[in-house]
Amino acid sequence: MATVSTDLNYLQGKKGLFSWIFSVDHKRIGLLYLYALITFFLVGVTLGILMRLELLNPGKDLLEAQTYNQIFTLHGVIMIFLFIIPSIPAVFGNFFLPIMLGTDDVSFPRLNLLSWWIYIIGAIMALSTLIFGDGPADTGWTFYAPYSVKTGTNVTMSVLAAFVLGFSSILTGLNFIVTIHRLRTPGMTFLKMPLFAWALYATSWIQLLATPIIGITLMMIVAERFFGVGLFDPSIGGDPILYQHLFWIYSHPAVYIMALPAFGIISELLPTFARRTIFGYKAIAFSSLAIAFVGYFIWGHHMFTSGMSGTGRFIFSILTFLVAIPTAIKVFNWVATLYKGSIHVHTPLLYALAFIFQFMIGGFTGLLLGALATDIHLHDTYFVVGHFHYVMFGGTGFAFFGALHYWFPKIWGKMYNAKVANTAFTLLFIGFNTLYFPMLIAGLMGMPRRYYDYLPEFHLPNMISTFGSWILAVGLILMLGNLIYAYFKSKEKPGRNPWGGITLEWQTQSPPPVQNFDRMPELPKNGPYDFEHKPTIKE
Amino acid sequence: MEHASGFVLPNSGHNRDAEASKMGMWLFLFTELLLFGGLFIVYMVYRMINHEAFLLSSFELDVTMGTINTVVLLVSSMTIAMSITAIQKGNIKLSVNLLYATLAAAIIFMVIKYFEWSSKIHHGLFPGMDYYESLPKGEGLFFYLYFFMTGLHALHIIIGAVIIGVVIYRTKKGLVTSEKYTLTENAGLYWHLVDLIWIYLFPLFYLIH
Amino acid sequence: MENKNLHNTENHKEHHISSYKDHFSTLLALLLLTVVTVVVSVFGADLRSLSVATALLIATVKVVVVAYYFMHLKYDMKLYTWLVVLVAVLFVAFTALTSIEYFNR
Amino acid sequence: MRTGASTFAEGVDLSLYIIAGISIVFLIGITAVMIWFVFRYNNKRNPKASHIEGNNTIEVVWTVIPTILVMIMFYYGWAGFKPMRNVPDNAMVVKAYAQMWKFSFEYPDGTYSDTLVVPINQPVKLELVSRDVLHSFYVPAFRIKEDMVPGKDNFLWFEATIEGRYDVLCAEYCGQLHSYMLSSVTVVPRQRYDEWLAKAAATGDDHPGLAVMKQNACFTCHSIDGSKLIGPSFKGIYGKTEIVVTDGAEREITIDDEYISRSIKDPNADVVQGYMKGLMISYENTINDQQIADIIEYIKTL
Ligand code: HEA
Ligand code: HEA
Ligand code: HEC
Ligand code: CUA
Ligand SMILES: [Cu+2]
Repeated sequence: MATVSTDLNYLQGKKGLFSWIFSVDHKRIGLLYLYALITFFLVGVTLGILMRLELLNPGKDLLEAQTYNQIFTLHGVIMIFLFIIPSIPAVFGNFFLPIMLGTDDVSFPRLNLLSWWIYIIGAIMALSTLIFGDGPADTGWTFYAPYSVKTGTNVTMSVLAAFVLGFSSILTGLNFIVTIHRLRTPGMTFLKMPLFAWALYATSWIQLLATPIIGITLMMIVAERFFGVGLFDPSIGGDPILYQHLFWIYSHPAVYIMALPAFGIISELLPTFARRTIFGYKAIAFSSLAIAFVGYFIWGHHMFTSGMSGTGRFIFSILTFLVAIPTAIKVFNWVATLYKGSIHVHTPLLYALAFIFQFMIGGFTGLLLGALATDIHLHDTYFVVGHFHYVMFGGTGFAFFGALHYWFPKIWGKMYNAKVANTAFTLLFIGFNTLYFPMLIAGLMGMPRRYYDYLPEFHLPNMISTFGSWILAVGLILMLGNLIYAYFKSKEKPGRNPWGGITLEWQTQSPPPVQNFDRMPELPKNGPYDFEHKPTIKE
Repeated sequence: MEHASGFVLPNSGHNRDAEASKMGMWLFLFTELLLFGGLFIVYMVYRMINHEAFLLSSFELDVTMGTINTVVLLVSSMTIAMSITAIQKGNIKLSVNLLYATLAAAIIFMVIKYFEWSSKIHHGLFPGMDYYESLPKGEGLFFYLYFFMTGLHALHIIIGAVIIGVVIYRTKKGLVTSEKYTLTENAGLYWHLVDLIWIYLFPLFYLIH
Repeated sequence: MENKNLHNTENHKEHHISSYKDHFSTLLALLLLTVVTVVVSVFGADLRSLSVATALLIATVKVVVVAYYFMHLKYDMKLYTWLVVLVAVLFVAFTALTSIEYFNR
Repeated sequence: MRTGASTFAEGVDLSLYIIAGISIVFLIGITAVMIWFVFRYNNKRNPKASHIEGNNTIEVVWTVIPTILVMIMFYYGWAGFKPMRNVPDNAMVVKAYAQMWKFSFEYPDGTYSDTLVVPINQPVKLELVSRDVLHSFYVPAFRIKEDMVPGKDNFLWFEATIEGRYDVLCAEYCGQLHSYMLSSVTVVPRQRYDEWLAKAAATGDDHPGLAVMKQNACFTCHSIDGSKLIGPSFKGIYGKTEIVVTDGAEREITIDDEYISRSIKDPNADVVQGYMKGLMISYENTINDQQIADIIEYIKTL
């Protein structure tokens, strides 16, 4: 076993565009996803800023009503299907899952590349509506029938894009499940697997078993637009509410596709920066499975006012509350992990703490939406918009940024400026809450969502919210700028293990060699977070 | 894969792992099941709210043809299962012939389906046609779903047939052997899935009297 | 070099090879079930809702037979059987929840 | 939260306070503990970490307590919601129609109105009808909301408790002017209500065609003064020639009785150039031939 490695790292070796876009190396594919994701995220975020500008004051400011409607739809489609659903699994899952399991790639490397290509094709389809056809869909990302069947905008293409993107998601999930079953290094049993891998495992099952349903549902919308017979048209015996059922059978579980990987990230960050074993490993691991499982049965909470039967509302509401419990278990265990640790405060930890705080707000607002009486009032208001931005952006988005800062030195073997990173974090945190908290207030006051224009009484919260979006924008630009600067200019070599982490990726070089490891990875004695018996890592 | 510094990771994504391929195939089958599952839910709900209409419409379908097709698919399921046995025992020729038999069954199925569909279309029952538009409430949905679901199923038959073609080709070239027959196994799994779905489609459309 | 993955905690030891005869018997069973289901629904048409239930029940039995013997579930790792059960449970739950909703409209 | 002006407000607000109350306690508590730990167990103060792997008792405790709490939350949510689906027998029934992008109401005596006026302390049942796509009838002050689904008989009911005028908003996205789909509900004493109804019922002296068009909300999309809204203006269109798109091909037509009638019954057959297909719905089943004739007569006068 050589101590000094002669392996090329994955960034060296073959150069040139084609060596990347046809690479079957999971690390390169992870980065391909990252670059694509960030691009789409910036498009989505710019649309978000535009919406906020329009909503700064009541009345028409800079957009037409129709344009606004198309913008929020595209914003939703991009953010959901192009950014947040793939985000953590496709980027960090791809890059780190095999390394954390002590293997050299996923089970089906070529399938992995295919997933990326499908993703890109889907993305191009979604964005093509900006240029071709009759403009982007104006239906909201939910594509509710019958409006989505009637409107003249290019719904067909957007829907097909979502369909194609679903395939990519399914294939990634499939690949991860098989990888986790087949490629763990000997000695790493399921219960010695890092929690990030557990989270991805649960996520992959949702991707695999929920996505087909939306696939077929969206195909029905496409068929409707071609044959126009009215599959959801009551006059021939159909039912528009059935569309909603099918849509949410997928899309509720999908919110856990967004959330679970983020939980996984937090479960990695906390033990590393507290330098101690995680509190309640099994509870955290199994609660992921519990969330995934229960999450399948609560889709009806998006339809409390749709005219569902009373029994339906009762059952879905009670099940919705049940899903809060495994999440609560996670939060408590995370906080307990900080107890008697030896905490090193670095940028990634700040993101993790902000995650917990913001996700709690998101989760608690979710409870208000899950209760029948309050949801009747709050459904389809800005309260819901506030809720999901808190969980998706304040939760998953922040976890994504945290992961980016955590693994940045590992991925590129460089280090960013910590001071700037912390400043950017502060701006993001303040901006985020200024942007979204007033939305909760506006929602309580009764401002419906998907509103191009609003009554004067909602002016104040909207104004504050728009100010917040500017702070957030500055923070985001600063954060990205800092990382990009570090990528090009940083001279600092962080070494193998800058944070004192324990999972296997910290035992290899930064950046990792093509084969992932330059020496045999060594498992800690008692489980993945056994900081007491941490293997010594020589440079 | 061997590493530059001279050690081999015990489990590797670049190694041949027959079990992994099979597991991947099973997982893929699950997604297919749920794809049809969505349609079955639509079918169930619409049947529930248009009970009589669905009943009436189902009389329009030809039970004899449906039954023949069921038998054809079941036989083909057996032939492909036997083909796996053959390859496992090293009997390449028999394996290929059994695959041909399966392929033949696929073609027979499609031919029968063609006649069924064309007689329906002849009656104007295809969504969008004049007669279809004039159907009473609920009956249109039945035929819509009939075409959508059997159509999707037929698409799977075609894909399955292509896959079987590939297996035949590769077996003949000696790429599939009694040691390495994952391809045949996976093709078999896929083909059985097509059969499974038909097993439900058949009673739901033809037999609900 | 043909190296297989060493990781074998989930591998099972021997590959079972089903005989041609077994396959043929399976087919016979399936054909028999097909005959039963056609007979029940065509000639027992007055049973109506009962015949729906029986038709679906027989279909399920057929599916289990196909999965168990043709698809080799019987001889594969138990994991696959569990996963199939999981998928079935999930699907049944989807339909059950949806139909509860519609029945109580 | 704005003032609650219906009998439901109490139940809804109570569940809101309970859930929000428990949540805020947890939010502040957990955040405080978290920050305290980061401070107290900072590596400078606590250089050596203790490796506590977990504790089953405490896991059980923090599983059971939230379970109880969420069941309490669920209960209040359910209790506040339940009366919303039980309409009292003495409720006055009003039909509420929605179409892109306008609400209208039909009173028991057949009177039509764009806004809703109801007597105070009187249960009112609204039968919700949508003529085209999904809409949602939302009165924040009453804490009520229910979707208006085409082809489905949805309903809601309320009993107003405070006099005043309250916003009615459409809460389900329904296309371009969704945010302008507003109306209002005015709560008045019984006597004022009767007076209002009597006045509203008296037929106005509108042109019969105009009346039909008002009733069917044609003017949300068509103007009579030449300005372009969602659809073409009616001003001076009779007898004009224009370009329409039929089955994807452009052709020139002259606007005559037959064309107008077809535009109302099957608007998407010929789509006027420059306008979007699919917006206007067919009125074949809502407007009869006599009424169409009235409309044509009226359009001729413009
Ligand atoms: C990442 C995505 C994500 C996540 C994780 C969640 C999590 C939850 N969501 Fe959310 N939700 C969305 C994304 C998400 N949601 C989106 C995108 C929409 C809108 C879609 C659209 O219409 O466009 C939506 C809409 C939505 C609705 C429909 C609102 C409406 O349209 O009327 C409801 C209703 O029940 C709901 C509920 C919940 C609940 C109960 C949770 C729970 O899982 C939350 C659980 C978490 C906690 C409870 C906090 C942590 C717990 C503790 C700190 C312990 C203490 C706890 C107790 C004492 C109970 N969500
Ligand atoms: C992960 C998901 C995600 C994220 C991150 C965001 C981010 C943002 N969203 Fe998002 N939003 C959704 C998901 C998301 N959204 C979804 C699913 C919907 C529902 C859609 C529907 O109803 O169908 C929605 C709806 C929605 C609405 C409601 C629209 C309506 O109902 O009328 C609003 C309104 O303000 C809004 C605003 C914003 C803003 C201001 C941001 C901000 O975070 C943006 C912050 C912006 C910046 C930080 C800018 C930084 C950078 C630049 C300006 C530089 C750009 C540079 C280049 C391009 C080179 N969003
Ligand atoms: C939701 C918006 C909307 C409503 C409500 C609406 N229309 Fe239209 N209408 C349109 C649009 C858009 C067009 C142009 C496209 C087309 O021809 O379909 C149009 C076209 C027409 C035309 C043809 C005009 C021309 O210049 O050729 C007539 C006539 C007409 N509408 C009558 C009516 C009547 C009568 C009503 C009410 C009973 C009505 N419309 C309600 C949107 C609407
Ligand atoms: Cu009507 Cu929104
Ligand atoms: Cu949900």
